[in-house]
Amino acid sequence: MHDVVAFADRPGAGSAAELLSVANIEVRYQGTILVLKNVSLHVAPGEIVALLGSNGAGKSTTLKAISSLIQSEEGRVTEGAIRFDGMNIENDDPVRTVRRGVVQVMEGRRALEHMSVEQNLLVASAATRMNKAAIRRSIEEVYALFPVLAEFRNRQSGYLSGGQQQMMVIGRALMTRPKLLLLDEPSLGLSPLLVSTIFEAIARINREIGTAILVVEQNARVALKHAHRGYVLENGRIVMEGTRAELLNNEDLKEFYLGIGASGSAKTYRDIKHYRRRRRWLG
Amino acid sequence: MYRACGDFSESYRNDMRLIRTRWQWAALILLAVGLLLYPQVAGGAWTRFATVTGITIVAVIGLQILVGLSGQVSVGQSAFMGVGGYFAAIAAARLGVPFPLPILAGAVGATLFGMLFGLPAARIKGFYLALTTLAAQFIFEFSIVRLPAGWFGASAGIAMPTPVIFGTPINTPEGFYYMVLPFVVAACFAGVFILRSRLGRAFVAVRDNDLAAEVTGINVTYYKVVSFGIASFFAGTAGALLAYENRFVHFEQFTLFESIWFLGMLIVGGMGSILGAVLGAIALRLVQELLMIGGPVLVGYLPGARYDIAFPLVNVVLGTTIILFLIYQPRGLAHIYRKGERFFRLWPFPH
Amino acid sequence: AQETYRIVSLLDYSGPFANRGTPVEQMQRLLVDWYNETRGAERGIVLEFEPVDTGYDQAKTVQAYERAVQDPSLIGIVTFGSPNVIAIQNRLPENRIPAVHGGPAYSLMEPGSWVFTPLNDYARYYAAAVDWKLASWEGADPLKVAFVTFDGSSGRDWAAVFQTLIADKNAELVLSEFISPRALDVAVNAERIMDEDPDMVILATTDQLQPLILGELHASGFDMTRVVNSQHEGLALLAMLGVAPEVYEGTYEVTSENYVDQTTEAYQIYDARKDRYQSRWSADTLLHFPSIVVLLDAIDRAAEKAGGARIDGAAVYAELANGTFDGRGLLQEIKFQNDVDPTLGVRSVVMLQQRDGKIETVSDFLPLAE
Amino acid sequence: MNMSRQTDELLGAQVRTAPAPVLEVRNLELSFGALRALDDISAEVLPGEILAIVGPNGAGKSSFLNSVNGFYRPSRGTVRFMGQDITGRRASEIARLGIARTFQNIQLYLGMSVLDNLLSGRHIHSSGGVLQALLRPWGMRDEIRQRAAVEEIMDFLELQPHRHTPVGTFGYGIRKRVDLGRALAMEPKLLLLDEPMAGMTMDEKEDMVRFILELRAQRGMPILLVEHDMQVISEIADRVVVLDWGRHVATGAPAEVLRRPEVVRAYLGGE
Amino acid sequence: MTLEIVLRVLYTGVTTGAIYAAVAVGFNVIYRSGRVFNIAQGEMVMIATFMMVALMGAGFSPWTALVLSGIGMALVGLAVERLVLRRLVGQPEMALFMATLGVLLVMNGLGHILIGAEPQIFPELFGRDRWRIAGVNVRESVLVGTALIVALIAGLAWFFNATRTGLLMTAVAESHQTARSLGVNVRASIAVSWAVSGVISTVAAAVFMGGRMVSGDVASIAFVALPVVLLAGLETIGGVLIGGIIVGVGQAAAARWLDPLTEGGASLIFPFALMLVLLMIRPQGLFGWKHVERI
Ligand SMILES: Nc1ncnc2c1ncn2[C@@H]1O[C@H](COP(=O)(O)OP(=O)(O)OP(=O)(O)O)[C@@H](O)[C@H]1O
Ligand SMILES: Nc1ncnc2c1ncn2[C@@H]1O[C@H](COP(=O)(O)OP(=O)(O)OP(=O)(O)O)[C@@H](O)[C@H]1O
Ligand SMILES: [Mg+2]
Ligand SMILES: [Mg+2]
Repeated sequence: MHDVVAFADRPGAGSAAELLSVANIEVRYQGTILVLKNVSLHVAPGEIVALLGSNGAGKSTTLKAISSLIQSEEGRVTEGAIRFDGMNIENDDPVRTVRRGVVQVMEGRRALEHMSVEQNLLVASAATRMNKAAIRRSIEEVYALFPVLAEFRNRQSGYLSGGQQQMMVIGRALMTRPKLLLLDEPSLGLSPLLVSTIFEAIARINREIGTAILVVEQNARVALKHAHRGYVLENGRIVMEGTRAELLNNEDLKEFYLGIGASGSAKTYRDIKHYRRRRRWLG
Repeated sequence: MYRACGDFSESYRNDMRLIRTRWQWAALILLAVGLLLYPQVAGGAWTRFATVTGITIVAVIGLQILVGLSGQVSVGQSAFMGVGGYFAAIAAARLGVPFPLPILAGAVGATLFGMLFGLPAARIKGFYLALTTLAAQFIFEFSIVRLPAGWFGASAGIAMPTPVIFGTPINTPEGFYYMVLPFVVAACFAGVFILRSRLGRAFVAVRDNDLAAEVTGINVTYYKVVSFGIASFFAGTAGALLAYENRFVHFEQFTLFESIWFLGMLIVGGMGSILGAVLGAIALRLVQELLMIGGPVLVGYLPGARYDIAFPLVNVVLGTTIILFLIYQPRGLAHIYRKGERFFRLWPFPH
Repeated sequence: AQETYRIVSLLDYSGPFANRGTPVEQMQRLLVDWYNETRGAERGIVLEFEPVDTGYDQAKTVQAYERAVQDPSLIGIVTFGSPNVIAIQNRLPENRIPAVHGGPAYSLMEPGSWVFTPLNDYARYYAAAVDWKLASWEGADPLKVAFVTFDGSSGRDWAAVFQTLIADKNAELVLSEFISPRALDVAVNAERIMDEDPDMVILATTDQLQPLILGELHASGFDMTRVVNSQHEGLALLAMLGVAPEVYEGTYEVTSENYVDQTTEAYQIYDARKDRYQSRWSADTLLHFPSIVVLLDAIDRAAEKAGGARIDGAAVYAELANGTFDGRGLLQEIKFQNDVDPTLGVRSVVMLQQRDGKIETVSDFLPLAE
Repeated sequence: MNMSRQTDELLGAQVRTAPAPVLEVRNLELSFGALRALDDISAEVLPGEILAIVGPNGAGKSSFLNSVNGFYRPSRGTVRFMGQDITGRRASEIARLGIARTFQNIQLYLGMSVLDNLLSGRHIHSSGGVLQALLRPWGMRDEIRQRAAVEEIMDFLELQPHRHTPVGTFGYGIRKRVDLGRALAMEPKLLLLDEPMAGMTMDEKEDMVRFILELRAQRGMPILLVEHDMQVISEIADRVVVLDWGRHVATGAPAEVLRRPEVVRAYLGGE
Repeated sequence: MTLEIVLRVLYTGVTTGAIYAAVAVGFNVIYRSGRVFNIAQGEMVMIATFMMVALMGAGFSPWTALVLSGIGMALVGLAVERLVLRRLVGQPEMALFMATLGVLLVMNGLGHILIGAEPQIFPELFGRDRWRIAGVNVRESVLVGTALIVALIAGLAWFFNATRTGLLMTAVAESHQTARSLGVNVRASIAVSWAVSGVISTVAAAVFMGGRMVSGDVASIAFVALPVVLLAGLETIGGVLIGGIIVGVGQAAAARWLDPLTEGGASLIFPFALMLVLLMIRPQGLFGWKHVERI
């Protein structure tokens, strides 16, 4: 199942230097709970990679393993290696990881709710050691990307709407000047209009700043619309990987993630009463 | 919680039973006999030690229901105990009510006082609430001293009459031991029953997630107030017993420090378990007693050391114990006990 | 043959009066050692002295007491604060062990008590001070008295008794002021005192409050010769509490202890041994001087009567109940009457005054009210 | 309540043509400081109906649910449930009357097992305070009854394999199901679901849809559903209420309402 | 006459309120960073007191002693953080609170061991003059001390709200995990807060103790200051000054007008009563953070 996929979609990507490579990692919580088994993935510079998978598959854990944020939940990478920009970063200090250029936007829109929008952005500039003017410029860039934020810059962030908060936390992550942005379910609980807004912004970030992005997303349709490649994680293992085109044509993926029935037409929920769960890749 | 394999429960009824194996029965009977014979072998001071520890257990079980079960931290338990002591003293000394009714009076009086301090729980949460119970301590002292001397004896306190049970006056350490023991046993059972009842589940629900509790029909305010009430009922009972045992009530007996100790007992014993409350109370009282006895001896061996080093050491040791438990055994003695029990029950075939 | 007995001292190494624990213990040790070296040696008696912490706490006291009475050689107890007395006064007769209390007497001491109190009720001291002042009072109006104490059980006890004692005197109690022991600032209390313009201010507070209130009164230009300090925070202690001498220059102390007089046997005993102990000749330790000396005297007399046979607590009790004592000259004569009123210890007090930085005796012995 | 049921029966014929609403909300108004979260909102849920509420983030959907079940106290308007005015009552009281709900950011007892979480939903169907607790040996029968009810729900929601596992170790999907299970354990007469399918993959959504449809088919349970997935809404909702900025935009059949230009502009966007 | 009384009440209220605020801000600085309610704050004040007394006893000048024990207390704070609280990272807030109860007991015991038997008076570090201004007895040491506290708290408020480091520490106060994910060094932040709190307790001790008897009971200042902490709110810095002044003035007024009616004690209860009433209206205190609960 682990096909070697050529990056047909991406001109020039080829086997050029990889930005991030996760090689056969195993992750455990509290020393015992094994969550990821032999997971490998990679992200090339300037690439958007989607990580799909059902609930509890270990997607968030994967991201947190890369950013080392699992440490605060007593998690550790117990096998394998994570290399970023040629350095090993597994089980590193999360603060140092941010300095290296890997930043994670955690699921659930973690606004620093008693601080204003602008203060939220300022906090994130801490890791960069930028000077005042550079910080100012970064902030203006974020405002340019998300004009709503400029409007609410002095508003207490806890009272923003969900969509605005999502924009803020993405903008905040950009303040650390990342080379790799890890996004965990950016569309969670957002209205359809906002989901597309957010993903368009993600695409713009990738296009205009050149930031590589690894995004975990349940909404496979939107994710695959923007991603160059993708992985599917089930039960702590990578069960599928491929380019956008390959994934979009995969029968399993179509059925379980895109909601396209075997007949090729869109499935409807009305006729799933007698539906039985089945997952070919687990069989 | 931990059941040996092969010991399947056949039905829900079995699943919910408190005592499951013959060994547990045997151990229980052994414990009962031991408790009954204890004063015969212990001598006066250790018998009294057991009595006071028993009274402490009653108060700490109450606090366990409030803190461990309902999640409302209180530093007022000692004051609630004081209220119980005073109400019992008024009933016994002023109104001449015979034993054991003054104990009920103490418990009820403390319950009312405690529920009063549970009321702010409707709005105030977390540390804010925990520290408002501090006010209970100050208000208790303030009121006792300032109300007319004819009520609570003001600054002089109230002397307790000797309790008479079936015509026998109780005035020896042994007598008090046997007087207090049934209350301690009853408190343990009551604690376990409450823990496993609908009420107990509601408390835990309130502790773990008050939004969820409210939406499933649990009136969070009501249950918070009730748990304050229950905790103070236990405290009041303990206070009344202590009044009899000390033969005197005086507000200076019920200090903030005592409340802090009670919380320490919960930590060392284990949060949320009645066994934990019992073990924690015994452990800390024992440490205190041993240091009081051993401290001066120790000082004797240290050249140049003075007595005033020996006694504050109790607090140092206690504080250290609490911290060590929090770091290395946050689930307390109860957890250690259960692990040990499991080991021995399965021995020699641990799987 | 040598007989060994045990004396237990219940005192505070922790709690609010922790700072007094060691000096008191040291003074008690000094006296027990003095006894063992002198008359004890003659009679073949060795007294073991065991101090125990009770932390100003009844429950702790009871437990310490129960431990103490396990030892059959226990023949007497000395106590330190009111919680000690409260905790053990009902238990002593059952165990047939007498106790001698170091502090002042309180109204909560019950007739028939086995606790003997060489000092008297402080309220009577203050009333005696009022009498002394009245003796030279020439004002047309009654003497205006302000009573200032701390907000605690002892303070309230004194205030209540004091009020009844001066009711029929040519004096008017214009103010009873209770100050919280935790008060950060006593300016308002000092103001209230001065607002009443009293002819006499009785200050009976705590080690913490006394310096503050004296300082505040002095700073406001109050006539300090109207101030009478309690024996508890006596003139000799004030210096140690760090009060500048000019602040309390002219103030008085009403005391039952003749501590200025360095010719008493009590002082001689102390003076000869003071280098070996960490104690001092000052209000806090002297408070507990008579109790241990009275107990030692009673033990000695009981042993003398027994003529070499072993004695017990009851024998010591009999001596305490029937004999007379004087704390080796530190106090005037004491004849306990516990059956009638256990608060009656010493029967007279004396007025001292701070003059030019020195303490002087300014009155004869004044009798205390019954 | 009895009264209204009687009148319902008397008016049987009429009821069939225009059934009395289970929930009737009139002119609801709710403010947080200067912010008007709900502005004159009216809606009703008919027996056996799935009514969906949609709208952009911050439109006031959750606030609406919170006002119905008593977490928020509306400043104006009335909420009537089965003919009874429940405006401004305590949430726990409303729960007792038969309104259960789930939360958009799941509220569970994370330390407890699935079984205990569901059992907590049985609170209103059991009785007993301090005294019963102390007389425990005689209260066992009730406990057994509660267990039986809960086991049934676990079967229905396919939670049996997880019964003794603490909820805290589960991912989103199972938690949402446990949350639903707890609501069902209350045997409600009206179910409020706040974004029950957020953060789920297509195939987990299918499970959830299946449960909802079966609930309706088997028990005729009226459901008030807040959800952002338009496919789900258009396929299972009987009617849709659209909110925007606390204001009512439209009500009607999903196929019709979701095509209206103002809804598309404010909410759906051109996909 | 009445104006004079009002002035006196204000003077007493503001100066005692400042001391409360100084103790209270020690609680808040720690709470903000680590979500730890350090109930042993009073014991920190006590240890600071003894450190200064010991240093002055060893012949250091008062100001040197102040600076040295400021450093010493920062180390004590760091030690507590390092030895106890760092090992409890991730535990529920109540467990951390209980741990500080343990710290309280340990420090209380050590304090009593350190006190020694001699009663000692703590010198008035900030001048010994006394003036009578508009009928109010004013002490130089109190005035300077109050000014020092106001400056300290104002400085802290500025630090937390306007400087970059302060902003980072505020972020830590909001959420450890979020702050960490943005590259903020959470551990360092918490450690700094403990050190700062140690310094604060030194200043509080120096001002509070001036002219007072040194004893183990000093620690109880924390319990008296608690109403200020809760009234102002656990997360505020500058707010404690306002809270302190409200409580201080209220208490002084109670001492002036209520105490005679209750034979004292009303002024002791007053802060608690005020706190209870206020919390019933505003459960997060005057300036505390209100969690935005989106259900
Ligand atoms: N702190 C933790 N301790 C123990 N187990 C954990 C912890 N965090 C996650 N897990 C377990 O690890 C597994 C993977 O969790 P993870 O959060 O990575 O899943 P996910 O794919 O992101 O799911 P979701 O879509 O629900 O966010 C789950 O089974 C979960 O129960
Ligand atoms: N407890 C609260 N305090 C202050 N404002 C609140 C509170 N709850 C909701 N709001 C505000 O009310 C408005 C409506 O919020 P609500 O949560 O009802 O929206 P929603 O439609 O459920 O949005 P979403 O789809 O993001 O869940 C928002 O602007 C929100 O910020
Ligand atoms: Mg996840
Ligand atoms: Mg919502």
